Amino acid sequence: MGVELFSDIASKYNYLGVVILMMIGLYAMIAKNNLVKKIIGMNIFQTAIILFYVSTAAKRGATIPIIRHGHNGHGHEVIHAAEYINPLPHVLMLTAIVVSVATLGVALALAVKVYHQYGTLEEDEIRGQLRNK
Amino acid sequence: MRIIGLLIVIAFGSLLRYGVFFFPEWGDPASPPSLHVSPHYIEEAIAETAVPNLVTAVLADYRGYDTMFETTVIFAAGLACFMLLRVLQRQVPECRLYRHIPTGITLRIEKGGKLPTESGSFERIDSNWVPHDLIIKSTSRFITPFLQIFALYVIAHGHHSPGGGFQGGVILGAAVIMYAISYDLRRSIQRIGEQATAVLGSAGVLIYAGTGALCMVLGAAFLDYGALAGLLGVDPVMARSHGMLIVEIGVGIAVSAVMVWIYYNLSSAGRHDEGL
Amino acid sequence: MENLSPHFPALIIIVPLIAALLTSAAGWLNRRLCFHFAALGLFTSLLVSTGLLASVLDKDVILYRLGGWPAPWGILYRIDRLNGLVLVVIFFIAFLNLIANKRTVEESFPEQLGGFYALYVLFVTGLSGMVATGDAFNLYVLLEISSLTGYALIGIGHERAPLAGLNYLFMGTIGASLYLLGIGFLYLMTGSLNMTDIASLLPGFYGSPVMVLAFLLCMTGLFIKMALFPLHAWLPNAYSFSPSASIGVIAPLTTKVMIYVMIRMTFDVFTPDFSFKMMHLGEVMVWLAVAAIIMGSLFALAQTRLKRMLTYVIIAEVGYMVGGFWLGNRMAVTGAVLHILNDAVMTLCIFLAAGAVVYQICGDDFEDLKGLFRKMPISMAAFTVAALSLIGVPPTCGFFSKWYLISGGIAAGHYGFVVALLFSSLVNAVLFFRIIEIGYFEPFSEGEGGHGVHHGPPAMEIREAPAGMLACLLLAAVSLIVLGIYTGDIVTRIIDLAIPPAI
Amino acid sequence: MIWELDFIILTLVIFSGIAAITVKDLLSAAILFGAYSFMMCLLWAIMGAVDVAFTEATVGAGVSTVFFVAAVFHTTRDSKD
Repeated sequence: MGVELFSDIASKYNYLGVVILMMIGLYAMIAKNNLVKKIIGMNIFQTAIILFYVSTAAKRGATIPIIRHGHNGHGHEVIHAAEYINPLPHVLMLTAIVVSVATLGVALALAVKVYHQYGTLEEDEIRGQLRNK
Repeated sequence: MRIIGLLIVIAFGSLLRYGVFFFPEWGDPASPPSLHVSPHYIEEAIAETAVPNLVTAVLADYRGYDTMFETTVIFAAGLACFMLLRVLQRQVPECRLYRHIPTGITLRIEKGGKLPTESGSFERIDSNWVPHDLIIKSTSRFITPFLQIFALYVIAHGHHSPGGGFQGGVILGAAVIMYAISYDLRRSIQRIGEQATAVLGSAGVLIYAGTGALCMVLGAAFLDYGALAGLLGVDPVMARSHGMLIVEIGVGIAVSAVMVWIYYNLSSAGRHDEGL
Repeated sequence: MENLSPHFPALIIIVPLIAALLTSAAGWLNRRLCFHFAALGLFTSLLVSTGLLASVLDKDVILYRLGGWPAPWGILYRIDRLNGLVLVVIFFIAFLNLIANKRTVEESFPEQLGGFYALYVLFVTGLSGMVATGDAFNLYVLLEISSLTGYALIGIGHERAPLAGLNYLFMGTIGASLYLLGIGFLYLMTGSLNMTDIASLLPGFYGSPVMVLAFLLCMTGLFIKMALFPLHAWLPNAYSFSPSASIGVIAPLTTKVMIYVMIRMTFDVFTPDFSFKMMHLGEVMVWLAVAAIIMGSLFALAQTRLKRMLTYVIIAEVGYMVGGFWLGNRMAVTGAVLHILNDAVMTLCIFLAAGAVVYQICGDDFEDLKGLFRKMPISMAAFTVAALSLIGVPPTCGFFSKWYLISGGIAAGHYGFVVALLFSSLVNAVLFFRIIEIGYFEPFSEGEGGHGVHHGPPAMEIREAPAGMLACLLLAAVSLIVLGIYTGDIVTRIIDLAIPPAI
Repeated sequence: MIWELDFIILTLVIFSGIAAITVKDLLSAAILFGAYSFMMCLLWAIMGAVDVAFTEATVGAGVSTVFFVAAVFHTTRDSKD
């Protein structure tokens, strides 16, 4: 059992890293009080998912997804799928990175606006101000 | 909150940890993602699109529709920051500060006052102005052209090497942002105005969507670049490659413009004054 | 028109997208064009989606290959009867609200017209794309478009709006990320992203815990986005502080489209067999929905401001649809689908009426509503129709979907759900009659004037909302009754055929 | 793919992530987040996702950090947690 568990961890440690990063990000989003910290946590959460997708693309014994000898028109050699890493998750994650930076921009804009309104970035202080009104 | 958060996180983490037991081994060439859809891309992309960088081929052609919306997301973020932060009610400030560049003397002009005649040698500054560092200024002046050329290279060479419209666009935008940081925001806005960034942002996405619509007008499906073959005077496979280049340029324009736009609004909290 | 018709599935998304881009550019060049571009884009899409619905009624399913690539490699659009109908509703609501709020937008954002309209149209683009797409990842991208623009549309409001927008952004991002993770799990097991393709590959993995996790992650993500009861915390503040023009489109559409996406995921990706028979989730979900209905109604009772009360009504309505759907019998699912349609139009009507009231009297405390029937008779008449529909009084459409839901609940033997529905109808009756009473029977807040208008100058003269707003409001109110009258046709010709026979 | 290298960098990623959310000064948090993004970019480069790594280097480590610094400049550096 112990050996099995160890080999399981050894062969999937990357996915475990994903889980840990997600927990860090989610914890920051739920438990942190500062809005900028929450935004950082949100980004960590998103990058963890990107890491997960990139991990699904990995293929032992394969190289980066750019075809060799591809520069002069159509390659004449037969291309084997096993030689190249799966490009599809990379494409998806390019999109996800873009989405995450877009979300970051909007979140920071909102945070700046909130700060101008309440003079603080701490959620409990803002809540206190709202209660006093 | 902290304890609730910890509990949720631990529950979530252990659920996922449990799922990981049943994942295929990491990097296994026989896992479903490596066997089902992707082999087609790897084996056929170069014959079907003449683009050796598979990521570019899939990004701009097979799943080009996603990429169009990816660009739209960035554009929407630019718009959102503009709508949220920009302060447009221009009330005339109490006083303005002008700095005479050769001597470093600061003039304080009260409301309604006019600048002295030689206004070319004055620059408008804010009350929290600090002198900019000479080393940073000259370094950024030295680097900027190389950065811009590299950005263009990344956009243009995305078919053969890592890169493409998005990465190149961000670098191009970063060059402007660097200029705005090392000098000041006002000067950067004088060169590339807010209006230019906003219009270029929508123009970039419009190039992408317009290319797709052009294919539709020519009778093929939306974004089916093969239809452009007659227009470009090449065979359908090369037309796909060229079509991708066109949309990558659109992406580059949109992304660089919007990055600068977001920076303008974020770094001055929408007031477009001196910035960082 | 003839040679364009095969491109309709793409056009419904492309036209508003291009319109949004032109609107934004026009905001810098000629501000007067903004509204026209936006309205033209949405109106064209409304026409196209109607045409699409007409053709899908004969053809069953229309597929469109974007980029010309076949299914698992390229992105596919898949229009069937159900999402054809939802698309028409989306564009109808978006167009009506745009016209109705022309004046309020011009007054609130005089210098940022282009930006506002562009965000508005992009929001609608994202929603309609989510409904039309047949690709699980494409859905995520479009989800993010509609969410990002939604955060901005909410955050530009006053008072607590930026804070509420930021909270919405945090919750929404967690929801979308969980959905993305769920899709990632599915991808890891099947290697595909196309919905139909995933569905055909999944039967081999029915026992796998990864699949169960994928299902749970996707659903949790969608539940956050649709504000199902324990995950609803972001909704009331976000909706009650945003400008009327944005809330008029966000409130009717966001939650309903997310419910449609949930239906789409369970039917087309996870297949009804797995979702209903193997997950044993139905019971839990229905009880969650019961909790949502009861809590939403109770919270609504406690409110003293009109818009805020309505947000809690929305939360209760989400419970109707989720509960009806997870009851899993034909009657209840029909009711849930029908309620998506009806509730969208009802919410539009009630928020337009509330928007008109807020626009005219600049406040929505119950105190401010006194004597409103005399001041704004037409708006309040429309408000009453919408209220009757939310309560579920016969000629209006709200009655019919509620009828289906209740019969479904009885057929499933789930009396808790039936009781919750009846309880919520009762609460709605109390809520809305209270407002109608305030508006009707307390005509004068100040003592002067005594008993009638003939004593000196009338204390209250008619101050109706602007004509455009009023016309749209009336149109929405009339369509509530029309929808009610044609319920039979909608059910037999569209919804019955759209629900898979396995249920 | 060299798994030893991958493992070391993954550990560094996790530690910089924890540091970014625990440090009190928001400017330091922004810079640590930049470091986190950069490590992540290295990790992806090792896993063969060159395009993703390139994008993360320009976006995550570059522009995002600038956005964070800009936002912190206009709000406050102090945070209680």
